[in-house]
Amino acid sequence: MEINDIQEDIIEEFSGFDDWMDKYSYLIELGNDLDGFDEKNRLDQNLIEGCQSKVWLNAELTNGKVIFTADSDAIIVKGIVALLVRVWSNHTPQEILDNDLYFIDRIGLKDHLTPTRSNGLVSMVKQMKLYALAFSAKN
Amino acid sequence: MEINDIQEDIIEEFSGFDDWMDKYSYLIELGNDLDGFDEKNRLDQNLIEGCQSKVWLNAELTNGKVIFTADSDAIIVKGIVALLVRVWSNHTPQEILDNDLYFIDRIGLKDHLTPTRSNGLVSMVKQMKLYALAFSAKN
Amino acid sequence: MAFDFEKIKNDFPILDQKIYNKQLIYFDNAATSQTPLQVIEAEANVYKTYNSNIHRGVHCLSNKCTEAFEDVRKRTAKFLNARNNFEIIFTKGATESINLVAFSFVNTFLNKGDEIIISEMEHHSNIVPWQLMKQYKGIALKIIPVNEQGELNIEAFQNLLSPKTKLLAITHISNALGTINPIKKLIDIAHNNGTKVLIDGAQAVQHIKVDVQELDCDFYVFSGHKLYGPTGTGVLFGKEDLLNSMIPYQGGGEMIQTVSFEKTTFNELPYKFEAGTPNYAGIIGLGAAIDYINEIGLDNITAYENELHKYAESQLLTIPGLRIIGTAKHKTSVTSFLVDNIHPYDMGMMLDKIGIAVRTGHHCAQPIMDKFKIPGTVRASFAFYNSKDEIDSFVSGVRKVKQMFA
Amino acid sequence: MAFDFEKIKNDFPILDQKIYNKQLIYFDNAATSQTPLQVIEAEANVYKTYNSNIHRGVHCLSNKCTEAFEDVRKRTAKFLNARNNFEIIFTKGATESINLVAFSFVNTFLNKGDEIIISEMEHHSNIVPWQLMKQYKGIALKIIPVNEQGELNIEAFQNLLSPKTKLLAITHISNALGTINPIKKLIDIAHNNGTKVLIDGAQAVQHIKVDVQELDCDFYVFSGHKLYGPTGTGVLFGKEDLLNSMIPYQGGGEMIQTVSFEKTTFNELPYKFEAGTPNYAGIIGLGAAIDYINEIGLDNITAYENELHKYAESQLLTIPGLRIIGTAKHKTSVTSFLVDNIHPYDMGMMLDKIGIAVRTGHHCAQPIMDKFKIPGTVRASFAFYNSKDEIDSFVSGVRKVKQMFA
Ligand SMILES: Cc1ncc(COP(=O)(O)O)c(C=O)c1O
Ligand SMILES: Cc1ncc(COP(=O)(O)O)c(C=O)c1O
Repeated sequence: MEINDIQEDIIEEFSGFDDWMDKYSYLIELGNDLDGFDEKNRLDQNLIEGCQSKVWLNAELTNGKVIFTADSDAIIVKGIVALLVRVWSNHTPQEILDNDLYFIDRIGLKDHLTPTRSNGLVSMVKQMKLYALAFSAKN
Repeated sequence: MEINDIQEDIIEEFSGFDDWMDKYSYLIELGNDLDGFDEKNRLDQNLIEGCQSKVWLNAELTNGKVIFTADSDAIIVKGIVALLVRVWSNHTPQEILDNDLYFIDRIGLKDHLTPTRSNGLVSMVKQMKLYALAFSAKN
Repeated sequence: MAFDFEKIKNDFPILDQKIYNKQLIYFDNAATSQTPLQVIEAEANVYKTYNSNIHRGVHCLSNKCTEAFEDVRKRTAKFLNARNNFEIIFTKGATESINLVAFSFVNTFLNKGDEIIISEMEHHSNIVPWQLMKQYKGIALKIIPVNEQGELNIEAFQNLLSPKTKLLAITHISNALGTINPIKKLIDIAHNNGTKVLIDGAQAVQHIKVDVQELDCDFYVFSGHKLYGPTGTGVLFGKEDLLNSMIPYQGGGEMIQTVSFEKTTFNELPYKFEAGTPNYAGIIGLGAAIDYINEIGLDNITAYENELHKYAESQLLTIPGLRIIGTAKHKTSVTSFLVDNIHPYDMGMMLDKIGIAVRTGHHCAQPIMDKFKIPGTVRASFAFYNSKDEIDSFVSGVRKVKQMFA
Repeated sequence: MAFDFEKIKNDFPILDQKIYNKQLIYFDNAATSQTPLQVIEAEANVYKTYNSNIHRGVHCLSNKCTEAFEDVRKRTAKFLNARNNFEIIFTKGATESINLVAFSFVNTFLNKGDEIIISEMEHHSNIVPWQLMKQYKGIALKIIPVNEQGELNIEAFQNLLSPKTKLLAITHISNALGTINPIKKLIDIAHNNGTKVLIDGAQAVQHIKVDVQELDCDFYVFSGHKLYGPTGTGVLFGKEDLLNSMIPYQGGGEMIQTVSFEKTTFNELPYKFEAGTPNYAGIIGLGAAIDYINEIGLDNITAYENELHKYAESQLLTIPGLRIIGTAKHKTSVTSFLVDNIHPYDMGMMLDKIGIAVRTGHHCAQPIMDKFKIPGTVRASFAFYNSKDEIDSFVSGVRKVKQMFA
């Protein structure tokens, strides 16, 4: 699936919620369901320390595609982390580099991705792009 | 004349002015008329340096009475200096120490004797009392 | 209750609003307190009627503004019961007040190897300035440990004292735990050792009466914005003889007597420590805040806030899995807590969505968080304009969030 | 005139008042400018609707307040044409901005014996901080002389430069004389010598367009209260690489990344230099001031003020015995003068009585007064809300006072 198709899917999924509670319940669910973060990757170099919460991010290039795995100690942050991984993981470095992340705004979670939030998410997005750049340079 | 009689005289004199200009013209006149400051007393130790204007104050004890002479580089300040000298000079140290200076308020010149004015007048009044204290201690 | 709650609510229009369609409940008072209309108007009134740069002006507005500003100094001195008005230095906040003392006191009185004592529960603003001086000046920093309840270990403090201990810098009330420290006792112990004392009152002056003469502290600092005053205002009280001996901090207009390239002489107190145009409009607002507090009565405030605080803790503790961080015997107005398996950030996020403003994280007190091995807490902090009803909504909010995470 | 004078007058209610029954004429703008309603309301609006301590808050008000504050940083960067938003550091005023650079730049880059150059026409705020560093750090201070007109001697400046000259700290526009210094030229000369440059823009940003990239200055400072903004606000622009290399100034909340008793790491720019809760309500007011200026257009302001200034000087010079202090070819908005045999204090006092607010004295620039062998001057300084009519009243006021002293 193309990246933007995934973004559209997510926007579609969130369009069904009419209040904050439903939306956050879903984020919590996504957070709880996110696994696949290998304990051996819980390294300092993979840690993005926000002032409020922590994010771990690991990236590998497999068959020309970037595989992101990630985790957070705060469950709502982890829910958003799950969405970011779902959107960008399993795509080529170039596809990631070219992509414009717009679903966050559209599902009303923009607040979580402002630089002043210091929950690690802004840095995570930056870091994902940097991985893509690094892998594309290698190719 | 008693100190407070002089204060009353001054209040009387000023009561005739109905506007600022008249009052200040009179102050300028008083300033211009003030002399008697001996050049040999224009010493650093007699200088009260306000941020805006300078005041020189000399005090001597003659026949048990304090003789103040003073000067200023700003004429309005000098006018007020003249009034202060007129009120307190030629009285005993004890009379000066016991006296409460109220004429300034009553003639509407209080503004000039606030600590923040830094024209040297507040320090001058303090200094006059200190001289009186020093002379009374000597006696 | 000795004061008029309805009137008070009207003085704080900000509190009467909806967040995501929910009535706002503001429990982030330890970060900043709200500002009554009286303060907002006092400050606006400066700009609307007599704004003019203070001191040294000969014209009418400048005199009026100077007098209003200097009058706040008198009222602040009275508020703290300082002996002299000129012992009150205006700064931009508690942090700057501490930095001023760190620089000027240390550079005047300390030599390499001399020691300063702080505690494990300090706010970063009472840690980092001393760490910087440690670096620049080679002084040593000693730390009073805190027990499981969040209380200072007084015995350990006594053991830290040495002939080299020149200063104890300690918080009156902990912003992260709510602990009220026995500062009178600490000051006496320190003074017996010839050690001067700075009290960080950023979390105290808004809650309890402070009398610097009775305490006999050498320095006392606080921030205006936590005392219902404007941002950008702060106070440093210092004893006359110390302030007189200390070298100046910042240089500039106001703090000098005469300037020449050969020789510059400094102004007398308090101006020596107030370089540059002060935040006079803000300080005049702070004066209105002090008047406001005086009118309600600090004793009334203390009594009412204690009641709120006790009620909040007792209600919160009915929630299974909730534990309060900081259980000192003497506490006030600040309640830090954690709920099993719920990250404080998640709790704060969700409470926000139901209109409740609390603070989460380390509260600029990382060392005490590290000590307790927690990433942070959820902190609810109360002011006299809060109510038991609000606490009820808050407690049921915490329950609701807990269920969502179950 | 390209702007709506009547509308502007309405924005400044303070100007519409009587002093001793005379219409106020406010010509003390170089000391502080008046504050338009838009600024007063922007600041009041913070307290009435979204006041909350900024950064790190997870709740709605805190986010709103943080965004409003950080947005002013962007608008300030744009106002000065800084390359990056994080090159804008908020301080409490120009004086603090200079003290920050004095401490952090000198302690990072200078060794004993290194030199800093200032000029004879500096404000005390750009003299004393360097004198303090001279004392603490053993650096040397060199002074660029000024000629009879009040212009810098550029040749003398070039001769002062040596391989040890690490910084030139100089005013953009003199507050005492009105001289506009050729700073682009000075910066180029300094840079050719490997010398960094700080520009004191306290008297410039409100009058002329400043572009820090075009100037290529290393630091640029100004005060909010002279730019129609609130007191207690100031700006330091610094180039990224310099700010990054420099050690921090004050320590406290906000300016750290992590704190422990073993190791504290500092935050990135701009926060590294913003210890403690900033004056965010004031800064949001400053943002409104910048918007206000942009709306009128700085070019329009410059043109109009130049006209006023020229008119004032030409009219004043019709008074016999009046001499203007500071007759540089490039001047703006500040007119300092003396009338034969009349002490500036007397002139100021009497003008006040007829409703005219001017400043008298040394204007915190004693060295240049000493140089000109005068006790001070009477200074009239103009803003865009002043008018030629007011200048006419002022000039006739000066005549009247002169007669009284005749
Ligand atoms: C105990 C304590 N000290 C110091 C400070 C610093 O105050 P400010 O940020 O207003 O300078 C705070 C504020 O959070 C505090 O709680
Ligand atoms: C040229 C100049 N520099 C610095 C300052 C100091 O500004 P502030 O007192 O706002 O810090 C002033 C203010 O008078 C000034 O005119």
